[in-house]
Amino acid sequence: MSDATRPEPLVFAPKPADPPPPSSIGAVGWMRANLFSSVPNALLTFLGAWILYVTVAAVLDWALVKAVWEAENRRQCLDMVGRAGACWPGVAAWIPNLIYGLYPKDQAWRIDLGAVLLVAWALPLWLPRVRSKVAIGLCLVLLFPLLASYLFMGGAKGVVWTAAIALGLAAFLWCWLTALAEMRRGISFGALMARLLGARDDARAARIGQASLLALYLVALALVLPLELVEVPTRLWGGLFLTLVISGIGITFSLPAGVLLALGRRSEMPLIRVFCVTFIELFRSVPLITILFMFNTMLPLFLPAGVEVNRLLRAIVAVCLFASAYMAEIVRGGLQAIPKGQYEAAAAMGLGFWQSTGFIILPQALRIMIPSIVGNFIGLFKDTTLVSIIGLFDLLSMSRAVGEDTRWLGLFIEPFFFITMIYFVFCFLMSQYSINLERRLGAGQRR
Amino acid sequence: QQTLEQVRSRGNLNCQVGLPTPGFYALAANGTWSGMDVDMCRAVAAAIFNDPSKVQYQSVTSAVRFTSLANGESDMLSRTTTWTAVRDGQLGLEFAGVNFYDGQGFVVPRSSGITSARQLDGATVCVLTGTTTELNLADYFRANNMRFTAVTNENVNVLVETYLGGGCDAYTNDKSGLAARRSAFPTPNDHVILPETISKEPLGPVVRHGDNNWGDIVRWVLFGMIEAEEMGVSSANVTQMLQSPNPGIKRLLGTEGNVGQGMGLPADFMVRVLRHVGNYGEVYERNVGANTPIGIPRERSLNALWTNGGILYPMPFR
Amino acid sequence: MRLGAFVNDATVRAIFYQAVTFAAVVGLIWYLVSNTIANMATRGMSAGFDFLDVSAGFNIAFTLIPYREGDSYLRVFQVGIANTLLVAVIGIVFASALGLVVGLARLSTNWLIRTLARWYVEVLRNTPLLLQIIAWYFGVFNLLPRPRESIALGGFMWLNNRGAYFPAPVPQDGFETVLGALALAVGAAIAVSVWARRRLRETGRAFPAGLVGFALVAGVPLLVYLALGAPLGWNWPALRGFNFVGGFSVPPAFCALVVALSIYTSCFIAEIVRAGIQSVGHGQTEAARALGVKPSRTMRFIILPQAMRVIIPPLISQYLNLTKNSSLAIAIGFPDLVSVWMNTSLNQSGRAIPIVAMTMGFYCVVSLIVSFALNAYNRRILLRER
Amino acid sequence: MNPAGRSGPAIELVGVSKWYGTFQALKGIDLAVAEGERVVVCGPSGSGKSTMIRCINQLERHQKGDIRIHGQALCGEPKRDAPILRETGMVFQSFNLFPHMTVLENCTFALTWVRQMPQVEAERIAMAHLERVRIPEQAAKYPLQLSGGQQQRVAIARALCMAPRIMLFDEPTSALDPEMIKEVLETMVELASTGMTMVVVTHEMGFARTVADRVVFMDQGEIVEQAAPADFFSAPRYDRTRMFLSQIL
Amino acid sequence: MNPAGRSGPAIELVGVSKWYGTFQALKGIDLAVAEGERVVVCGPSGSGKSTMIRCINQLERHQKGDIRIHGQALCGEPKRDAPILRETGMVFQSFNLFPHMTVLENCTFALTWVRQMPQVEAERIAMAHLERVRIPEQAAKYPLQLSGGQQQRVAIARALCMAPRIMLFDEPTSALDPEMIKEVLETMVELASTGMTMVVVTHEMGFARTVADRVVFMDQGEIVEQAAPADFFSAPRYDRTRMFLSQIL
Ligand SMILES: Nc1ncnc2c1ncn2[C@@H]1O[C@H](COP(=O)(O)OP(=O)(O)OP(=O)(O)O)[C@@H](O)[C@H]1O
Ligand SMILES: Nc1ncnc2c1ncn2[C@@H]1O[C@H](COP(=O)(O)OP(=O)(O)OP(=O)(O)O)[C@@H](O)[C@H]1O
Ligand SMILES: [Mg+2]
Ligand SMILES: [Mg+2]
Repeated sequence: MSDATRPEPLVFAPKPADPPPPSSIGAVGWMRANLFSSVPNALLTFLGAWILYVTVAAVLDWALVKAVWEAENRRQCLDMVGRAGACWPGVAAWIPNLIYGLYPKDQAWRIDLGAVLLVAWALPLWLPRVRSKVAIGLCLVLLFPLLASYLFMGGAKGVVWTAAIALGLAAFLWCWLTALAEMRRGISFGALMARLLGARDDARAARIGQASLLALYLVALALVLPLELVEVPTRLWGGLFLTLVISGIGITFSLPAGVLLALGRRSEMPLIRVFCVTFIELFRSVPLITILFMFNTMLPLFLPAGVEVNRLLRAIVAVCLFASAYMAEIVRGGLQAIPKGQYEAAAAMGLGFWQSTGFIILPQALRIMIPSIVGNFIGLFKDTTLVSIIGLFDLLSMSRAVGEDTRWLGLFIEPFFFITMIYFVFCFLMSQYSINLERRLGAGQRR
Repeated sequence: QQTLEQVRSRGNLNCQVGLPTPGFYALAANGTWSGMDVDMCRAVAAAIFNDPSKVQYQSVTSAVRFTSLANGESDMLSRTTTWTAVRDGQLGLEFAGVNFYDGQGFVVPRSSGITSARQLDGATVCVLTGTTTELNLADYFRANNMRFTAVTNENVNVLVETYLGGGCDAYTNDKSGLAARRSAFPTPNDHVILPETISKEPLGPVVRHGDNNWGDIVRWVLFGMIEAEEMGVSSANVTQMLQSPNPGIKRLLGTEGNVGQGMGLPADFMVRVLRHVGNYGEVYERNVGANTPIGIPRERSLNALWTNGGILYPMPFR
Repeated sequence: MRLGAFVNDATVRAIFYQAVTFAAVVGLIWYLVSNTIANMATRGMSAGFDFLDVSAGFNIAFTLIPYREGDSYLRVFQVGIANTLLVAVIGIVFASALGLVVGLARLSTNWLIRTLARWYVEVLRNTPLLLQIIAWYFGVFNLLPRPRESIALGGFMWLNNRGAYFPAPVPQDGFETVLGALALAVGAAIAVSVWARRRLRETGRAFPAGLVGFALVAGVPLLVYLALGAPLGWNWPALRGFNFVGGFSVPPAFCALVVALSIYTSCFIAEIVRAGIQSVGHGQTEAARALGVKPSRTMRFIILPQAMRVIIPPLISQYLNLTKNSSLAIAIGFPDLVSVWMNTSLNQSGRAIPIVAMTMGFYCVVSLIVSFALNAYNRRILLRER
Repeated sequence: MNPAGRSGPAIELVGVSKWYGTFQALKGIDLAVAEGERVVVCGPSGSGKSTMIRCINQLERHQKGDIRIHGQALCGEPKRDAPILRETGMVFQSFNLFPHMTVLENCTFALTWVRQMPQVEAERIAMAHLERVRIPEQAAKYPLQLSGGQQQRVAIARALCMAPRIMLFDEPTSALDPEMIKEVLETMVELASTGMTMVVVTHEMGFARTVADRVVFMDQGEIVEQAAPADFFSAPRYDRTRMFLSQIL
Repeated sequence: MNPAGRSGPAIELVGVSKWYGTFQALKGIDLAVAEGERVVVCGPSGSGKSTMIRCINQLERHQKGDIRIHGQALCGEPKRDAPILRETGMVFQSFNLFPHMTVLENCTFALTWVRQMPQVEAERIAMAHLERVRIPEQAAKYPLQLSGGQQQRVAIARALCMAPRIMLFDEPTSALDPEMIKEVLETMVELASTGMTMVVVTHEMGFARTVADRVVFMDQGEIVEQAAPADFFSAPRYDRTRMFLSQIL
């Protein structure tokens, strides 16, 4: 059939779109669809609004409207508003303690510096065009503690510790130099040095790269050697700082331990499997508080007479073991999500067990696990409140000490409210971050 | 000598106190400790180092205080601990004396109209757990054939809040604590402390069992402080008193004889204690006396000197 | 044989690794045990269970099973377990109900309800449970009126800041007969529902089996009860002296604990329920609607059965979490196992090792039982899948 | 045009408009499908085919215009529309079988719970329809154990069990592999031969040629043109239609 | 028969048996593949084709019989078999690329970690092979950003990078859409023309006809018949083979 026999086609002109009926758009439409779509729905709306009003208004009234902002001691607050409004000056006076614990306040800059270092170290992970993010992240997790431990504890540093601190500092410098080099030139720090020094061949470039790392280490060592910090015993650590230290160590330790336990649980060697399963199930089935109790009262019994284990360390050991058991289950979930074909492909290419686990399986599994890991971290962070029960001066214990201060005797609700807010803000930000990550990862999986 | 050597080589004294409690081991917003029991620690440190600040305070819950001392974490325990036979005999502890005679009492709302503990049959009582108070309370009610319901907690503030909210009819604790707590109530005058004292609570510093010398040091620092008050030696006049002809004072201040020698302390260790910390009376007035927020009057109380009608009776310093 | 081949043999290597692990674990345990024995000897502590029949001597604020100050430590242990289980069971019931409601509210078409539910979850999930328990205790239960101004609920429950009071039943002679009648009625109700289901299958006519069953279960024992002249006394709580006396009561700490645990756990359950329901594709709802099935039946027969497979495993682990979290009772002094046993008893008796071991043993047993049940369930739904 | 001899069309759409937010997905659709007529709807992706068919079944509520099924208008009130909508059965692109029920239970479920039919009777009917789509031997299996083609045939049987007088199909074959498409289309051709009213959204032009009484072509929420398949394929009137046909044939 | 002029076959299976639990998946397979020979293995589903090819590569351990690669027997001990197995490369049905590495990294990874080659050298080799399968421009992308056909070609390049003398393919095209099958088969034909020893499990009989030196037909864990493709397709000797061919052609 040829075109000649066909009539000239009509041209299809689409109708212009009408505006939707007013009741289905705009504020009215939105309210009809979302608040008053039916009678029960409308009732629910009123109920919800009422609940919202009652709770929020009561809290605001106490915490802001009727609150006392300036007073010498609690008696003055009580004389002004009784207990109808919050008495904030007591909390304000204790804020340094709530944050740093009994850490000597003239040394508190060390904690601040530690926090700044941590943030600065993590910053390149969010910068675009930085390629060595994995290396920087690993450095951060593994080597930041070296630097931070001395910064926070201070005291005499032996040869080994000095070397370790210098390693931490060198790693920090390397991370930033690499990040800068990659952002400006798109090449790593070593390669940049090689290029600046005009290396002619690859072997020479590699050698220059190594030499520059060594030089960096020497620089760091030179910086560290004259550094002298007063010792601050861990029993003075407390407040938010302590809470962060415990949960931070808990998470960094539990990740590798959890990986090992999870691999052990999947191992084909029955004894190792049994050991890992027993450990995981035992620690997962009892409350953290009993583990803390046990370590607090029994660890000294377990160790030879005279060996004294720092109380903070005991709590940290308990938290680490507990967190590892949970992490092991998360990792197991991640490992299970990796298709068998990945193992087979790795085996077919001649990779051994540790190579295929370390380079093929774990990187993929970890990526899937990130949201759960963040979730675990939130849980751990909240659980650190339990160390107050064994008498460590974490945020919660510190908030109780406010009410034992002779000036603020009995001030109990306000510091409590204050630290609840701190916990909420931290946990909420983390959970939002994890939800975000989950969404991004989900999008990545769908190409 | 073991503990003393450890303390000397460490360069400071590990002194265990409790969770902050006004008057006895209070923590201020600037992070410093003060109080009766804290001064006990400072006195021992002063005796050893001539520097009362060489103390590391360990603040531990009452639940683990004895373990923490027994396993060597702390050198002495100075935290309103009641001297009982079981503790002294079975827990591997040694009581070094009494620095405060206390007794358990009750506080009730004035509006309840209660004037005697005998009227508390059927009441709900707020009581600290893990302490002798908990056991005394049960004993008292059983002995008087009365019934009660206990509201227990480890945290005094929780109990006080519960009491103030009406969650219990009475709050019981050592009377020293009751007065201080009452003073911090929104309306102190609406509450009364009942006259009964239902237990004997001799509170004092504790050391590990087995190191007698260390026990002697703590004990005689304590006795020395009381003796000093009895003899009228205080931080203000201790320098002049070095010239005092009184043989008792001379022995106390080490200008004659050498009491400290046997314990591994210098002869003038009490001079150091008195200069830096003061005598018992000063410590008392500074921390819990009538002019402090705690406000426990001393006259005619058990904690007055035996010469003033109390039972503070230091062993002779010779 | 050549050593190299020996070392390279996978089986030999596996045995070697296992032997090393085994030796390390056994060595560690031996080391710890020997240290402990030595330490206990020097401190004059004893590890035996002989203290269990010693009189404990302290008062316990709330006991589900009878207890007096003179009772033994073993009894204290039992009291602790009973209290913990009570909190766990009641908490689980409330948490599930609340979690379901909030989970459904998260999916509501009403924006305000959806948003409120979201913030309910966000706020409560992101603050430590310990703080929440304390907050409930002081923020609500300690603020209830004093005994004299108790809130009377329906004339059989009183609420004040000392707790909640109910009348306690006191069975008298002949009450066994009523119980027997109850058992018979339950049997009859089951028979009716079986018959009704068969009738529905065969004739398509529904029979109100639920209603009839309820009438049977409620009515028959009631008739027998009345016929026998009401052989059940009630111990009514009465305001005498300081407080209500008699009846059955739970202290405010219990209420605060149960409420806090239920609410905290309900956030996690809500998220599980939501995820479970969302895991059932929208297509299922549409297909059911296209067949003319009512929304309520769609939920019951189509959505929930499918969502359940996704919901059950994490739900069970939340139940376990709730049970474990009940140990935070210590913060407000409710005498659960950890508080009354691992804290008070340990303190007063000083027997750290047996007490810690018994506490952990209890939690392990609970967790093992639940895990077995869960695995059995998982196997069953796996079978149904294919 | 009206084989069953009844008065009025089986489905009638008058000026039906539908908005998603401010986006107008249907722009005043007018369409009448006579009893026993077989209409194939085609058009480019996003032209509103699914939306239209889902409006007929009230899975989406339209905001303007009227939809009448056998002369009875839908009012948007689920309770009152239910008896009218029982006349329609729907088959989805992604089958939407209930995976936790066997094939037989899938088919009897609505019969027992909506029609209140005795189980035995329901099973008889279900088996009859499963035989009609030629998979009676799969009755005891679960949907996920079947191939895609078999699943779609179960979905058709399930819809048929409710004895609808109108069947709506929304791209019933587009999620299937080529061999399976064949078996499902054969089932549909057989069904058409029984004189059932059918509205089929599909791109299978072979099916349209053999079975359809009319082909409706949609674009941008409008019906551009409709014609008997012979005319539609040989002499489309609009340039838009021609372009579309040149692409998919 | 032996282009490389070496003695002995490239692959030799003698009486190889394999059990999964009590189920015998391979029943004493005897097969010799000469250097440079291209063998296509076909047979119904479950006949043991995959199992055989995976035994050659030791992804599954056989329990009886011997497997020799270039005359060296496999002993089942990973460490000792590793150098022998380096002679083989494998391409899977589901590609099994590493999704967290770029295409280039996928190819260089084993070179650097198994062959301990400098990165630069490895990248040079990888690019050469990516060019050979004609996707050098995709080197910096991640596998999930590629189409199935492209992914399979990357998988082939990745296997080739290790310079194996034998390539094993397990249904390399069965997860692909028709157009993509074509591009992968072309790549394989090209590869065959270089004289590489190849064992290919496939149902693509067109490929078998053009490329294979020999077609092996398996059923129920046994080799039923093997012949040059011309003979195999035109005159199968067994009825089992005939039936199979009638189904798939
Ligand atoms: N739930 C919805 N919310 C918003 N827009 C929608 C929704 N469903 C459909 N649309 C839009 O309405 C228009 C018509 O969609 P419809 O699904 O009816 O198209 P279609 O013709 O069936 O296309 P296809 O062939 O891809 O299935 C599209 O532009 C689509 O993006
Ligand atoms: N891991 C295993 N465990 C138990 N049985 C298995 C396993 N892998 C394969 N089998 C069984 O061994 C037999 C041979 O399987 P194989 O995968 O080699 O078949 P195939 O010829 O490759 O089939 P297909 O064409 O479907 O891939 C089959 O009956 C299969 O069910
Ligand atoms: Mg569509
Ligand atoms: Mg196969």
